[in-house]
Amino acid sequence: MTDWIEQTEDMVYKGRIKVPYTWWVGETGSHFFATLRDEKKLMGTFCAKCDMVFMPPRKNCGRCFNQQMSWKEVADEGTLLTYTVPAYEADIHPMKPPFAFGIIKLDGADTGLTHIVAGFGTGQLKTGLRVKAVFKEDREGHILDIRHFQPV
Amino acid sequence: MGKRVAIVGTGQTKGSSGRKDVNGQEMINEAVMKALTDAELTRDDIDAVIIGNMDHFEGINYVDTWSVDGSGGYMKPIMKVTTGGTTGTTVAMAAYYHVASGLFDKVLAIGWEKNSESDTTGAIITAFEPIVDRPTFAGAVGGLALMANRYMHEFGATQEDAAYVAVRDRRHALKNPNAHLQIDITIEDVMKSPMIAWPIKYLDMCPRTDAACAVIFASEDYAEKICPRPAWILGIKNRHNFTFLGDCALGTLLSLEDAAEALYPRIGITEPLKQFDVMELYLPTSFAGVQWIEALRLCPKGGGPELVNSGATDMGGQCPINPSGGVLSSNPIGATGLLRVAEGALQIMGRADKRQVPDAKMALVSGFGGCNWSDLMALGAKKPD
Amino acid sequence: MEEIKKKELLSVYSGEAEQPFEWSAGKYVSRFLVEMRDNKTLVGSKCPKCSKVMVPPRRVCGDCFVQMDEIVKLSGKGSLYSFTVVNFGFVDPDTGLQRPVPYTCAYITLDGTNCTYAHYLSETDPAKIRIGMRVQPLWEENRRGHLLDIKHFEPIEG
Amino acid sequence: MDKVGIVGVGQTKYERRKVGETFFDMIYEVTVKALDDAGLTIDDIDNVVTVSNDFWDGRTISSMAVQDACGARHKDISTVEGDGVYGAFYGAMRVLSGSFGTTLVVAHNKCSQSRMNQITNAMFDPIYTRALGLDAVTSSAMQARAYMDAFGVTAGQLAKVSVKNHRNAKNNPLAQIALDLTVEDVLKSRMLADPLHLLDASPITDGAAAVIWANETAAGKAKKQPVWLKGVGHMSDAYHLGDRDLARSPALVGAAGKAYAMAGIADPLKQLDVAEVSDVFSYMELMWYEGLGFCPEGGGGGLIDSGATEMGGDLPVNPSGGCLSANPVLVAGLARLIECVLQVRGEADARQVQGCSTALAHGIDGPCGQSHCVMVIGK
Repeated sequence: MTDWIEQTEDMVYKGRIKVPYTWWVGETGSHFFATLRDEKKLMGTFCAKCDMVFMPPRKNCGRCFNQQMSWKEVADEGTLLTYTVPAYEADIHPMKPPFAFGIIKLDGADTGLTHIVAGFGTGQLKTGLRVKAVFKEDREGHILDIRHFQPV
Repeated sequence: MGKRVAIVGTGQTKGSSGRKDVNGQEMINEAVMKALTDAELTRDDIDAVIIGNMDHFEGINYVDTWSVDGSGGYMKPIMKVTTGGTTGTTVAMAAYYHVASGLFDKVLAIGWEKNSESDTTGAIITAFEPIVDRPTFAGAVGGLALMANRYMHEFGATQEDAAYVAVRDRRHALKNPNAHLQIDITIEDVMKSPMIAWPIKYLDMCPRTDAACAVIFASEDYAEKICPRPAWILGIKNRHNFTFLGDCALGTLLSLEDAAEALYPRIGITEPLKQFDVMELYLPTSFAGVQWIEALRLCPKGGGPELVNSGATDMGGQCPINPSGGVLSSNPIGATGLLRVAEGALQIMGRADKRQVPDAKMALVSGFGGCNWSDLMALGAKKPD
Repeated sequence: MEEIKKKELLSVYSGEAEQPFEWSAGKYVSRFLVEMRDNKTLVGSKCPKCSKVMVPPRRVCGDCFVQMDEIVKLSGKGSLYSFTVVNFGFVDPDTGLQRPVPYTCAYITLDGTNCTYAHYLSETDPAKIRIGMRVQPLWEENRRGHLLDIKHFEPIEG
Repeated sequence: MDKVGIVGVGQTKYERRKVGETFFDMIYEVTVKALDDAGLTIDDIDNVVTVSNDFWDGRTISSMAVQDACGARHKDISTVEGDGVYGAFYGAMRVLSGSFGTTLVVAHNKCSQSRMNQITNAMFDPIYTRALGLDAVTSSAMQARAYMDAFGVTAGQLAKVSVKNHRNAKNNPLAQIALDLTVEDVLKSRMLADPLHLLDASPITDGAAAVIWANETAAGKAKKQPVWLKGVGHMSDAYHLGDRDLARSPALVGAAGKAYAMAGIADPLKQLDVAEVSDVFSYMELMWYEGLGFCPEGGGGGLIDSGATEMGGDLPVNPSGGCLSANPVLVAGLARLIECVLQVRGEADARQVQGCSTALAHGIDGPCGQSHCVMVIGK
């Protein structure tokens, strides 16, 4: 009775989920992106209770739920906490190799910012490397207004 | 045996067609802070966090881990549960079982959605089987229209019968400051509104809403210490029957009938209309408001229009339905079920302000979603035996 | 939070991003699609316990929790169980584009089955559509093993 | 805590691509297997918890695909979107609540149907991180680098995990990739994202799994001796990668601490007989050794060098072959738990750890093991 199961060809449906998303950045994030776009400055938020400057900024402190965060500008330069160089290409990558992903502790911040590192020489990448933001010319209020970080 | 469980605090953001001023985590945090304030607790008091939404409305995978800055889940147990439209009630049920298991005493349940961030119907269609169900399906509006049409065919109900519910729930919403839609409309307004999917007109349908809701559940060891009049969970049941849309009969909401039949005997309900003081039901269309109350045995099959038109379900009636204004006034999908639970709890706790049903002692709340699935939860002022 | 000087509210847009999938139909829906493509025939699966015939065919009877081994060929004709005429615009997630409206989404009880089957109906004027009316499929000439190998269902006499 | 135990388990074979099967087909297979294993029928199942992920499945209510396949009609049911260990935990809670005598927990995934890069990219915040293009591989590579730099762990030590687990898989007929490898083979395999090589990473896998929990009364009806839940804990770290110390796993320390306190475990290396931990990438197993207290912080490399976690060592880790030999995401956690059940029952055949009476299953959620769930089960 189940012979037909063996005999039936396996059909595969090639489809997709293509739904457009508009993510609202919110007042806090909008201030960060507008300042990045207009002044090439990176704004973190400071929790006085935890004595921590968060980058990217938070409206509330996720650790103590302090709702009274204050703005604090952090440097566009910092220290590489970790990194990796992808050895494969993928549609999701914003640029062609060679480039690295890195987590950068900007001077004045207590948390690391995840971003792209490029413009490095062979063997140059290492934890602790000093890197600096390279800004795009035409900035639109987006995380990739920082084109990438590169060694100082 | 398990612990008895009560709701001791609730928080919700005001419904909006687009919360551009906050991102998702920030909106979640607003609701959480309100719930903590309501319960006079802090983040430190919370033993576990449960959160849910529908992934493809905001396009975020692993919402439980993504949301910890807002939810308070940092260095705490977190879990994501999700079942579509029933997500909010699913979250509440998960919070109940967390506490009832005896493993957690104070648990925070969160439901949220920012429907402004995508195309709601497009995203809902992805819930269905991609090869056979998706090509012709028109999302929740389409599915609910099919059900409304079949119901009218089987029982002779009219569009005007349904319109009464559209008017009733919107009128109730006028007294709920958190309701998204605050509109005073007439049956004529509903009948004249644009036909979006026959027989559903614009004003027969719920809105798309951005909002979050948070509810705190506590064990019997803590509930009365936290809250002077906690809302005890008397019983919960759910039925998520069916995988394909075409398997569901549409003249009645079978899953709700099934859930009610399972729930009522467990908590001594024989005459639901009399025994419950208030109901807060997941009614996403006006037609659901006449049809689905039949599945809850508030009236005989086909008797929905008569019961609703009698005024028995209005504020001041025998058993007011949807004092909050219901889903027809706010529909942040992942939060919608939890908002029903929160409203039921507010009524029992006596915290429903201008929309308070006097001396509400027993409340029934429901969730709806998926493949015409149903969730039920009964809340009461009296601690269960 | 301290006062923010710019009250501009920004957003991030996903653009043309999409997620591709290769969904397996499984043996049951594969048979369903192949029969449509090769034989212009709709098939269902029959439960050995309760004898219900379900379409699309699937491996398990939900009521009985037993495997359904028998495939049943259907005439394709059926009766309209319910319908809606869709007027509002929305994005079809399979294309990323607006799905053309109006269209009629019909749930049809195919003869010999115990459930309903969703497809398009040719008529889009609700006044001309009647629940219970008889319908049959209009097959496409070029078929590829897809639900839309049937262009739509259309009303028939009797 | 009242007693709750596992009385039935079922798994599919784990394969690169089950082209002829749907989620529904796989869930039916494992449900029937778990029922047969327990000697129960679907009527003995009081409620169901399903585990699935909307992104991987390409369905925003992914659980809708499997209701009838797991016999859930006319039963209470819910869905956990997370690793299978969390789903199993929720299933156990529902029994402990007193509402149900039994819970069936099922999980499915067909990772072959979607693109891993895009699916895992979607776990990153769309405002600040997603556009950078990170996925599970590159984010984990950054964690591996941070871990190695912090404690001087070497690529060769990472490779030893791959060698061990792929070898263990040879004794597991359900595993997808069973290989005899050398450390050199791993280090010579294609670089994915430094320091992670292809053989440091788990494969793309299709599969499903099921377990049945029962309370003491309901367990009496089952043909298998229950394997009891002894302790359980879960906890999440911060979300943004830069908020965390990626070289350490404080959330795992917290989750394990809770599970151990419940189970009365003071010295896990001695008191546990088997551990099945989430080795989605080789380095993770070493990091989790530390978080689970099998060794001091920074001692993961030394522990693998000592051979203690090999078959025949003090505490064999991943006798099943782990995620490195089959990684149907989400299902993986349930597979870890099922291996523990088989080990405690003495049913693990060629990979049986002699005298196993207590075992630990572990699962992770979110980027770089942000959230952990630890479960201790035993006789």
